[in-house]
Amino acid sequence: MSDQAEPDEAAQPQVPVVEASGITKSFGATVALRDARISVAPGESHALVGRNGAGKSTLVSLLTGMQQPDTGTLTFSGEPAPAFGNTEAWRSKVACVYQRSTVIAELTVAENLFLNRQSERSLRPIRWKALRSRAAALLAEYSVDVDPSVRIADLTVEQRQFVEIARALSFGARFIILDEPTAKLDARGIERLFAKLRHLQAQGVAFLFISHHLQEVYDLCTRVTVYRDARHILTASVADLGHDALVEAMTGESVGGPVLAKATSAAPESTDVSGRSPESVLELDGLTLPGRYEEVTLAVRRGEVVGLAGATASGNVQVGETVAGLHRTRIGRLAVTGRELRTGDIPAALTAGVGFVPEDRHLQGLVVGRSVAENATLTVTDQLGPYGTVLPSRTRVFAQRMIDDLDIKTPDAATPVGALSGGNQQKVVVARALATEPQLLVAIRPTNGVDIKSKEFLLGRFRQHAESGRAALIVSDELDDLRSCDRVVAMFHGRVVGEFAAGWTDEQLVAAMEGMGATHEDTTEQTHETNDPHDTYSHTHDAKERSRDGGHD
Amino acid sequence: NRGDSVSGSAAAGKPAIGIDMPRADSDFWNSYAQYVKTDITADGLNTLPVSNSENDITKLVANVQVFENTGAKAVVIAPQDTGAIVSTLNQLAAKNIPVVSVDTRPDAGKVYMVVRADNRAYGTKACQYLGKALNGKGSVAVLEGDLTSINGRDRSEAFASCMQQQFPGVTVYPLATNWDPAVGSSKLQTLLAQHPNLSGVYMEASIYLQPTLSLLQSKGLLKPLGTPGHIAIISNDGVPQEYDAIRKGEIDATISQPADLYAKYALFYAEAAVEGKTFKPGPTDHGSTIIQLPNGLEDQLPAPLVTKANVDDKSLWGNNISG
Amino acid sequence: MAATTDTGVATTAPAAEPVAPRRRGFDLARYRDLSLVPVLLVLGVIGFIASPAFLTTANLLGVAQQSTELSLLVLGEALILIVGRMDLSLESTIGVAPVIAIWLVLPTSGGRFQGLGLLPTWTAIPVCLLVGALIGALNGFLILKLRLNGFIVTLGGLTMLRGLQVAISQGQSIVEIPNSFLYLGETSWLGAPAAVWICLVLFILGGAALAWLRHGRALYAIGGNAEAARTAGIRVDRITWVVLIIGSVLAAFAGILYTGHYGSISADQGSGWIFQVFAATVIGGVSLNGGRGTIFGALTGVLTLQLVVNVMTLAGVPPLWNQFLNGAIIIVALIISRFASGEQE
Amino acid sequence: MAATTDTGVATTAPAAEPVAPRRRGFDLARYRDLSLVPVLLVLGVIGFIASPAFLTTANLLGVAQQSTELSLLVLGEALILIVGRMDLSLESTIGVAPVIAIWLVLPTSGGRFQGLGLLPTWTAIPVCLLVGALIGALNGFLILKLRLNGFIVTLGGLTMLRGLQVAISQGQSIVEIPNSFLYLGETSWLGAPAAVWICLVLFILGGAALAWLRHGRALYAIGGNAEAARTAGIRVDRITWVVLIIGSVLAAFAGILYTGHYGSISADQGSGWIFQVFAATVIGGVSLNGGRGTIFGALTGVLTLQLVVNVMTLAGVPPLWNQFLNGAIIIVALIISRFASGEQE
Ligand SMILES: Nc1ncnc2c1ncn2[C@@H]1O[C@H](COP(=O)(O)OP(=O)(O)OP(=O)(O)O)[C@@H](O)[C@H]1O
Ligand SMILES: Nc1ncnc2c1ncn2[C@@H]1O[C@H](COP(=O)(O)OP(=O)(O)OP(=O)(O)O)[C@@H](O)[C@H]1O
Ligand SMILES: [Mg+2]
Ligand SMILES: [Mg+2]
Repeated sequence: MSDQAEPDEAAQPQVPVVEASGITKSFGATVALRDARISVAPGESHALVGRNGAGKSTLVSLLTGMQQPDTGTLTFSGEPAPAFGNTEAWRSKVACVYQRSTVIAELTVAENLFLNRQSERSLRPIRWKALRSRAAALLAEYSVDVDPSVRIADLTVEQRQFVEIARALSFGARFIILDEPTAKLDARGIERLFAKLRHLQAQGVAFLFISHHLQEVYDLCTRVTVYRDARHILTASVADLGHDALVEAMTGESVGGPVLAKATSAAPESTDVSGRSPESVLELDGLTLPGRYEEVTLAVRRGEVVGLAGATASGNVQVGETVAGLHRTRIGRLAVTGRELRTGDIPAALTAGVGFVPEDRHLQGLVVGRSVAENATLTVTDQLGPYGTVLPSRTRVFAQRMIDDLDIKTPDAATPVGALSGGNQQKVVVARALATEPQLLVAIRPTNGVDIKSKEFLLGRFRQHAESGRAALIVSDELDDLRSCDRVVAMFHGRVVGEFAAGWTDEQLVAAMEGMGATHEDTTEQTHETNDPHDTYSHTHDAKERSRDGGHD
Repeated sequence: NRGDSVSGSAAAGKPAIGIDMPRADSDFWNSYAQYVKTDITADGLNTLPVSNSENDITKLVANVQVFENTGAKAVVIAPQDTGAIVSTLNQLAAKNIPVVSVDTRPDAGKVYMVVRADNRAYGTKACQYLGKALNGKGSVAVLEGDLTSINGRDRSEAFASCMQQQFPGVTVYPLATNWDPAVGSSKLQTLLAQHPNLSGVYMEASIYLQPTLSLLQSKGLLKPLGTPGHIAIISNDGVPQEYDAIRKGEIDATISQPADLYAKYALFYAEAAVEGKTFKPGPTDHGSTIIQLPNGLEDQLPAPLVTKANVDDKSLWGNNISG
Repeated sequence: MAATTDTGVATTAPAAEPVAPRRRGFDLARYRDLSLVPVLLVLGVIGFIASPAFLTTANLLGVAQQSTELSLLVLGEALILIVGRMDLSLESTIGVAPVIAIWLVLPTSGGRFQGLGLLPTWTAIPVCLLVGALIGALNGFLILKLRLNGFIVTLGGLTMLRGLQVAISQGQSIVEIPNSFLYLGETSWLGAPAAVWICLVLFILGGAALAWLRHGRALYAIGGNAEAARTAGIRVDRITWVVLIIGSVLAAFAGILYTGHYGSISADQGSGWIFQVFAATVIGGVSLNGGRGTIFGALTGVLTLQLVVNVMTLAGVPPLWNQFLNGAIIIVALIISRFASGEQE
Repeated sequence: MAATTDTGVATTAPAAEPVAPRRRGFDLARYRDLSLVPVLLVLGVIGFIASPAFLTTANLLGVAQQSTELSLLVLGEALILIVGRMDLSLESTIGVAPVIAIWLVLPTSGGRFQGLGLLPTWTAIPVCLLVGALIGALNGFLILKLRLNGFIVTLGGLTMLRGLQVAISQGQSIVEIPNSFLYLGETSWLGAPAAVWICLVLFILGGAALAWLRHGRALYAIGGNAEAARTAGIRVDRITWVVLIIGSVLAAFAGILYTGHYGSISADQGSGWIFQVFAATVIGGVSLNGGRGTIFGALTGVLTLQLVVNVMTLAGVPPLWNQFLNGAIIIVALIISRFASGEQE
């Protein structure tokens, strides 16, 4: 990618592929964009960053013709934008991977890939066989191994995301928008995506790339635009803008010291790796959920934040969910604060002192139509009044306490939770989990889609929870999340493959998560750069790239 | 294999008759069904299994088609939709299967015999009774049936035109109810709030009886016949409950729609048709008149007005029904 | 339905700015339950113009009494809709539950309708409610355990139960009604029919439970997002099942009031009511998708429908135009309430 | 409605392992449309045992012809459900569209029913279809532009249109039917009624459009996820509107066939059919939530319902138990098809 032409100076007279200026967009009383602008030159990889709710996705919906700006002008390669509603014309100007899933679960992979262009003309019958083979060819470019005739509903989240990506990139557009495309991918997936993007870059395709992982911005993009509070803050060359300066532009506060909380290496008893003291808040002994994970043995002690690392399909998420009561296991033992816990019974887990932050807040976490107060107190309705009543006054007070405690930005406790920004919605889910003052907090990918500041805050909050004499289990594949843990247990293909005390290096952990750690596990993956699986140097190199924005400091 | 059942082996040799019930959820039609059942046994008729078209003309047509295909030599139906049966009648005529139509007169299409009482006569009789009882003054509510039902419409129209011509001093308040007693009761209640001195009610079917009595009772308006403030009520159908009410003086009269005769003569004409008998217009041996229709004959059975005077008459079907 | 975009202004905009306007939008939403109130006022004015009898106690109490049976069905359906389900069979339960109860308690001879005489007469009301509970439990089993589609199961149930009623009652209306039924249907307390008081109490209880009881609030969570409710430790299936049972018990109780009120049970009692029930519930602001609406809103829906009939009768609308106007008014009411609340659906 | 356990499985299962079992599940799902076929077979066997008349051409053709009108409504409703909407007013459109057409073309004097004589008689069929289109367009306007709740709008529409029909026809049946209607309802082509052929062709066209045309596939996309369909460049509102119009036109056409078939229009033509329509569509595998189901499945639903009536008549079910059995069979069919397809809903 280094040999790619720098469009900046040389292409001064070039017309930008997209130019928007003076864009204002409000939803009712909420102003999502205020006099914002952006300009992307041909062949340029342009990053757009900002905190949750800064207006990035709104800009995307305006640039792709899904919504109409209130004011402002929009041109594509110097021509005015197509009429609103003429979606096909928009499709020819710009392709997009939206932040929200836009595949249709009941339709097959092949059909999703070629939705609305299954046949050349609308009255020509679709040739399904040809369509399937075209789909197979397209997927092969991303080394996604799925049968094109399978329904999307049967795919994993990551496979779905690749279908979305493949679809957007297959339009042959000269300008492509990617709104947080990496949020649902694991390290290897990101690598494959980036390889593909670089390939397209080399062919002169322009990108608008949105991510909360700043390292990705540094890896992929040449220019960056920062939005804050619905406004355009700056546009600069990535090379000229250091990490701290970038974060400062995003947050409006100056940055001092490391951005993310790290485990203090002096964490209490954290070196006593083997001991299973009576102080164990959680004990798993040979727990097995057939087909998902096997013989998982693990202990979390009081005062500890333990990470459970693992890539997609490693089973780490299922282990977390089992502790929270979502799955029933028949083999092995699960005990919380020394008492055995019946699996597959969420209320029992709750009573035993497990708090739970589920993986997908939209699906499992929030009742979107209800208020912040109601959502935040959903787990503690038994504490809000006598005789099974829920007193509105107590609910309000309780919710206000959670709002203050977690610094949730909301007009008031009675606001519907759907009206909050992504980061704040996530905080509400965390509030719901912490409301019971659980002995053990199980948080699955708790910082998914959350901006850098909120991430820092949430991780800090988990540590605080542990330090108040309880414990937390963080199930994640993000190094940032794991770095804040006292101890990290790594899983691969359903088994525990290693345990790392604080002070591990990214390379070690990533290797373990990929099944190349200290343990045997024969990994048959095809990494292009890695010819020799024992070449530690190239591993380290990969891991650096994979480790997201935390790897730079 | 059971194509034909109801009757015993004695009937096995006779040609089969197909019978369809228009519905199973009304008092009148259930009495009819019972009479049909007992008459079949009594007369030793051979019938196909009795079907039920649940007040749906398309089901009726489907059932008749089954009769056709299972070898019916005559068909007895009670089409509540007199238009939509026409094409079926034509089809049956083409196959020389005679049809007896009970209760309604098909708009067109050949019928062997229509067995019914004249529904316009019900309305007129009710009007004349009420007009006299009220001395040609006052106001009456009509709990109308469904506007889409021919019988209901006949009753309403005859009642209204009779009042207009013979008793212009009586104000008529028509209340559409879709044959729903709850709707009837609620509209009557509203009307009573508006016109507390309502002097008469004509109920086009017996289904309104209990709801109306309950309503008047709760309003303190249920005064026995002959006491001041009595609201003159005339009902329609002639089910036993109405006779009880007449005896108690709660209502004045009812019109006996002869379920027993409907059943008896439906089967009688069906059998006659199978045997190839023919009839002519004119008076019959059972106190009725056969009239000529464009598309067949109609035996107009008597529908007597029942008042306190003749309520205990043993020949009224409502006095003979089980229980 | 959510857009591809996000609500971050709240996160980062200066706190003071968005709060004031948003409160307005939110307040409107909070009073969505009241969106039929303007419609009711309009109807009141029309009624007043149409006839001086409209504003009399007798007329208004009459409307209230006529609303009782429907309103109980609406109460049950509203609860079921809020928890995210549907029950069409309520319209048959209102008829079949009393018929079964009466069949079990009536003596084997004597009356025109012969019962089984299995139970003493005083048990009529408890047995009727029990039958309702059984129907609800059966629906719950088919929907929650066999995971059949609720709409179609209860549609089948509607037909089947109505057929059962026809079969048991032999299609006749039953006039031998136990005194306990008649008492509830006919007595007045403090100048108003007992049934009106009972309904009022049940609505208040229902409304209070939804507003202030833990398990009541759970209905909204389940209807809003059953999966999220489950991960929050709410026993989703159990509560849904209980709500289905409560709905059927309320329908059975409506059947008791109906039977007492009209002094008889006809074989098609309640037939066709389910449309009215849905119309009332949905124009009253309860969402068909679950998780939204209130008992009070549903009550305004019932009153709207009943007032329409009342006003049309008072105004002497010709019978031929009755039904047309009825439908037209439902649509107009929907439009008014849509614009009054400023929200969709 | 997926349980949490399932979600997890799909998200994270090792790629290689689940492929085999998953493929099986998928194949079953592909044949979900066929899930009523066992039910039809069972009914066939029962019919055969019940009466030798069952398997005669006359009987089976009779069933086919009786299915035509309902099947057209089902075709329309299936399309509307697949695109994620609902239309209850179809049951009134089947009556009101022909009535309006006949009213416009019949002379002002002569027959029992007086029309306006505004248009020549040959326009009856096109006018009828046009009325259907207008009704669909109006529904579309209220649902898509005013964003009113579709269920309740079309419920209001159902009442209003039925009322309109009663008002126009004065509640009477109309027997003065244009010959074009009669022709379609009565002719036979190649030994089978014309209506059967026409329906067959329409079903094949509909099925083919849904299977092989881009715009047909768009229905599934919209019903599955309207927002996602929009991002793929599908004109969601326009297509939905067109589908609503097509549904109403099909209902109007069903009205033509009905009128021709039965030789008259009664004021309650089609009354109560919407339950049947939903029952047939949903047991035929079309999802009420949109995006799932096929035309062929819907057709098996219609045939199931009609065969049930046919077999019950042939078997001589006592009239009093008719309705009960009808409902019970719907539920049993649902259970059989649920377990035959191995899927929920
Ligand atoms: N009707 C609406 N009213 C108010 N806010 C809305 C509405 N629709 C969408 N939003 C906002 O848009 C966002 C929808 O977003 P989305 O799920 O993309 O955000 P997110 O929470 O960041 O998602 P992700 O978890 O995928 O990152 C919500 O956060 C919400 O604030
Ligand atoms: N459909 C909508 N209705 C109301 N408000 C909306 C809607 N969509 C977005 N918003 C508002 O617009 C603001 C900007 O949201 P946007 O989704 O653009 O943020 P974002 O920068 O993409 O955030 P994130 O990083 O969480 O994805 C949010 O405050 C949200 O409240
Ligand atoms: Mg966004
Ligand atoms: Mg986000």
